[in-house]
Amino acid sequence: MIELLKKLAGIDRRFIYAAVFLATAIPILTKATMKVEPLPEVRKAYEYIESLPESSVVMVSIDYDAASMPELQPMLEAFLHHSFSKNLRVIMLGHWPLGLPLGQQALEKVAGQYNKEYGVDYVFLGYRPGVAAVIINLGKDFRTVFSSDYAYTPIDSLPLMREVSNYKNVKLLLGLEAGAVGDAWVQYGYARYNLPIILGSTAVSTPDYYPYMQANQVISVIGGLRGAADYETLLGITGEASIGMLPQSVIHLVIIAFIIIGNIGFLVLRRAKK
Amino acid sequence: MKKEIPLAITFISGVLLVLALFIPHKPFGNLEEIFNDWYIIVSGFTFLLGIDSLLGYNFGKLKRKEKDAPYALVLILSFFITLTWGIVEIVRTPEHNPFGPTSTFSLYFYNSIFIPLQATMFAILSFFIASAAYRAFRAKEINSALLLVSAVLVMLGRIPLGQSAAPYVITVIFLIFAVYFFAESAGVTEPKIKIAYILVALIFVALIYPLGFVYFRQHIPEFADWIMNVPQMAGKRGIMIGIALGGIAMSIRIILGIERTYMK
Amino acid sequence: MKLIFLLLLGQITPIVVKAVDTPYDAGGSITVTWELDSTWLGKIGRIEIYRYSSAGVSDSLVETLYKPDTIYVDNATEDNIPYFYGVVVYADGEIFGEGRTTEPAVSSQQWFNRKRLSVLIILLVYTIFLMYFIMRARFDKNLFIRKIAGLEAIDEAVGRSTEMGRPILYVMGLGYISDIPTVASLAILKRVAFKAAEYNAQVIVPCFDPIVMVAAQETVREGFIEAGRPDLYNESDIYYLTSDQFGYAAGVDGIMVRQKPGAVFLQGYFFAEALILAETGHSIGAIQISGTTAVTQLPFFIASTDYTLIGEEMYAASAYLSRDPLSLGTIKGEDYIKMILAIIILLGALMETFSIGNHILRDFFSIF
Amino acid sequence: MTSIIWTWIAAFFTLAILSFLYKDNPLYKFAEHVYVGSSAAFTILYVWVFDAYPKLVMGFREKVGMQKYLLIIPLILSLFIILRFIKPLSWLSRWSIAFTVGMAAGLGITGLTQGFLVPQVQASFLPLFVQGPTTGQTILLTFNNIIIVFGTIFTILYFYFSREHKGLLGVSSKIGVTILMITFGASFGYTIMARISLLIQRVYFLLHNWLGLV
Repeated sequence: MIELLKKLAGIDRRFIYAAVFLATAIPILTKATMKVEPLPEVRKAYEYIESLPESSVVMVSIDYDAASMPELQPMLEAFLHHSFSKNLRVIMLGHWPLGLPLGQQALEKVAGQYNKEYGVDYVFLGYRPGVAAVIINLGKDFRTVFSSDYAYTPIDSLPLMREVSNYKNVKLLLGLEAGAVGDAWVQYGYARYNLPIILGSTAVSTPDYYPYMQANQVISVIGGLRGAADYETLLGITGEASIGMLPQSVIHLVIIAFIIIGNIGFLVLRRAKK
Repeated sequence: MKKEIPLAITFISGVLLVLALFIPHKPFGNLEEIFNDWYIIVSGFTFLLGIDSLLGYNFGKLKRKEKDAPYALVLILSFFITLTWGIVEIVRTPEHNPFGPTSTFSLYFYNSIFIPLQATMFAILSFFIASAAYRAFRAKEINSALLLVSAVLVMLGRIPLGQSAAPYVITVIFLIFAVYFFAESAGVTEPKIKIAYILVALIFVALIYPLGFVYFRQHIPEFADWIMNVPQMAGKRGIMIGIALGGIAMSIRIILGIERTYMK
Repeated sequence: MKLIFLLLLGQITPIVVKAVDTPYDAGGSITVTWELDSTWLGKIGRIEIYRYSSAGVSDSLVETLYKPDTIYVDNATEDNIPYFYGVVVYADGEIFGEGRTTEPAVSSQQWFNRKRLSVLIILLVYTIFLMYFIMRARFDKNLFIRKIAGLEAIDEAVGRSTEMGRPILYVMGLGYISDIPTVASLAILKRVAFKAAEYNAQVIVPCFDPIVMVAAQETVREGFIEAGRPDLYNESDIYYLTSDQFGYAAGVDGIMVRQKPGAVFLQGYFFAEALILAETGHSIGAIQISGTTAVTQLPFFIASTDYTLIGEEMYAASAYLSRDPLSLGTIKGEDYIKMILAIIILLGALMETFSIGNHILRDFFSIF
Repeated sequence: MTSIIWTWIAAFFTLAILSFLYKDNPLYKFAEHVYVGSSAAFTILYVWVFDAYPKLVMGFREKVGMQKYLLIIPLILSLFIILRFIKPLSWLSRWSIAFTVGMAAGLGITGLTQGFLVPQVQASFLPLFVQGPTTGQTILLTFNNIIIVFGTIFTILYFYFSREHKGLLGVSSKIGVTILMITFGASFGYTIMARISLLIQRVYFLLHNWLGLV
């Protein structure tokens, strides 16, 4: 018995790796989700989008890249599901050049599921350098920044864009933020043009954005994987984020279990040495 | 001369940037921006040195027919294929940008090779974080016990299942501590210390219910936030002030030419 | 002109508008302020700001605000030209209020940013302290520096690695040469190279940045020369890998598991790859000495490596290792400032507690 | 069809990297060398498209007067760096390095003072007694501020180098170490969640996009 307990202090790392892998894979395979009461700020964001009249124009900004994809991509997909199912029209652009292909992928995937037509129901503008300048100039006139979309189609040949001249025609901006672009959206988009903004952010940068919500400068902030899962719950879909919530909990508990086991072994070993 | 001129360059560029902080008047006002642009241009050119080194190293392996030679070839090939692919897309795409949405480079290379490699390498961290926690979080003495306990409590506070799991985790940890102190007391002859050990063990047992089942079951997320916002913040602030003082002193040593390992 | 005409009609509320040169800047900017009655707040639709350089020149719209702001910074002025400003407030599409400046505003550059006075004072005091102790160090050669465990262990790690017949791996992290921790890391690298040359051991330095690679090559060569073994120096042991964070981590992991270094040094600025490197280093059984000023990565180094230089300890390392009296002098100066700061923090807290001095200390330390 | 092939390629590289966890093997070695080689090329493309081209080429095209001619300085510094290839002139590369290091030192001083030192010290000026709405709140808020103020001071004193840690300094630096340990434990625990999100995403990719099991 004592010998067995001593062994607990030196478990092979591969055994730990296997446990972590299984703790991730099994909950995902079972597709089990956790009943979690959505955070009030996520509910507020959801209700704002719900309240938009049909065929309103909404805008989404891709301000992240592959490293923050696990948290923000599910948020983007949930937002697109929400928008297209309510027949809102979507304009996508972004400030992180390497993130745009990720945004485009999701846009085309979800638009395909709802049989939406490019140029009529959604538009992908792409990237232009200069964060603050882009945001300010869009508020004056979209055409000063984007004379054409990502594929060099003049934007006036796109039916959707013919109705959009500046932020006045846009009912919402969803900024998906892994860095500081969210500050620029608030400082220029909201402060100068009263653009209604919801920010979706990585767990790490969420605390930086909460003050904007408290000051009513943004409608709401959706934070991290938890926020994305809450949004999916409200939409009634089981996406990557909801599926991720159970493995999150399970792996944390598995790690705690290993810490405890290690200490049992360690303490037994230390007693035995004395 | 070979040494004096570089030292002078370091001194002048350093001092100018410090002055620029306090002088908005031209040409100081936008000096930081100008220097940054210069730095970006210079560092762009230094990649020639990098490529020379990387390819030279791997061509060397190939020439010497080392055991790893086939892999060196893989590296060289992937370098040139990627570079060529990117250049082709710079020329071909209307926006002259291989990372743009119409580029096959971003569509195939970036999405199906680069991202999986990068994201998986990043994801490996979750395995390593588990093995590091298992190995390093041992209650060797009071400080390492505190390290362990604060980590576990913050973990519990972060997850949705934390509140329901907290009472049991606390029970197990405290029972271990209690058993350990009981076992320790058996080996002690001095009656005062013996009683102290037993008392500590009893305190741990007594705390299980009020702390675990009453307080943490309800308040573990708040408690985790408290650890992050109060003691964690104090420690972090102390480290940062130290880093600032040390970094400024180091910078002054560099400007004055006292610290010059980088160019001997 | 339009404005004056409308004002003559007398249907609009006059607004007081003021324009001044934006203070402490590089010119080209004028700050315009105006007053809005609090009873209007709900009604205001937009505010238009006009600028006219002198009488006779027609006014031009410079900005439209869609919020009831009372300040606008015009960053597009030319210096030394007088400007006048007009502000028009619209409510429900109708002009509601209007006003213009009576005095011209001229933008200009300033020679000193007064808002940064406290930063200047703090820096000056600190520099004077350091200079004083550098001067003193010329005479007082026996400065005491407490033991720093991670640094004491360097020689031992190099020695043990050599005994096992294994190379030494030195990782400089993701910092560029323009990051101070990287320069600090070079100082430690020099000591490692010196010791390695004495023991006739190989030092491998895979690099993330080409300039850092060049600097590392120079440093290692210098270390070998100082140890009297320039013949052992091999430049191709210090090479460039890639400037992609995880590509670099993958490459260094490969080096670790294949070349099996006996000692691994992780010194410099690190991001998330820190733990990947440290855990792989542990799995091959190497002695690991880490050090970084990246606060977020310190916990992982503490958990996973044998010795860690925490933040400032890394900066002290170069002085500690070189034993150069001038460098040691700056450490002494740093310590005095540390003591003074501790007292200032306590003093500031007490002043806040008992509301003494009207936040004078807190205001001194505010930079905005 | 092409998309299926690319999904398989992505899955292959994912599994190849994961296989490293068991031990080093040819699959990992292959993926690692592909990664190092292609990412080196990737950074060069990135630097060209987003840094060098806009700053240098566009700079020469769009800037006027002094601004334009100033760009010759970084060009010369770049040339010096490349002179490392010519041994007799390689010492000139030190000039370029000297510039970047000088820049580091200058920015280090201003950045650290303004961004770290002054704001962090200022944030520590907290009242050591806070009147809350209830007695419990008063005790808690007061207790928090005391911990932050003294915790910061003791941690700073841990980094005191030029005196033996004995006596009063010994006690305070010991408390400093304790605070450091709590700090490290807490931020370790806090980070785990973000890391696991990454793993979940990879596993989801394998099970969903590749195998279609979920």
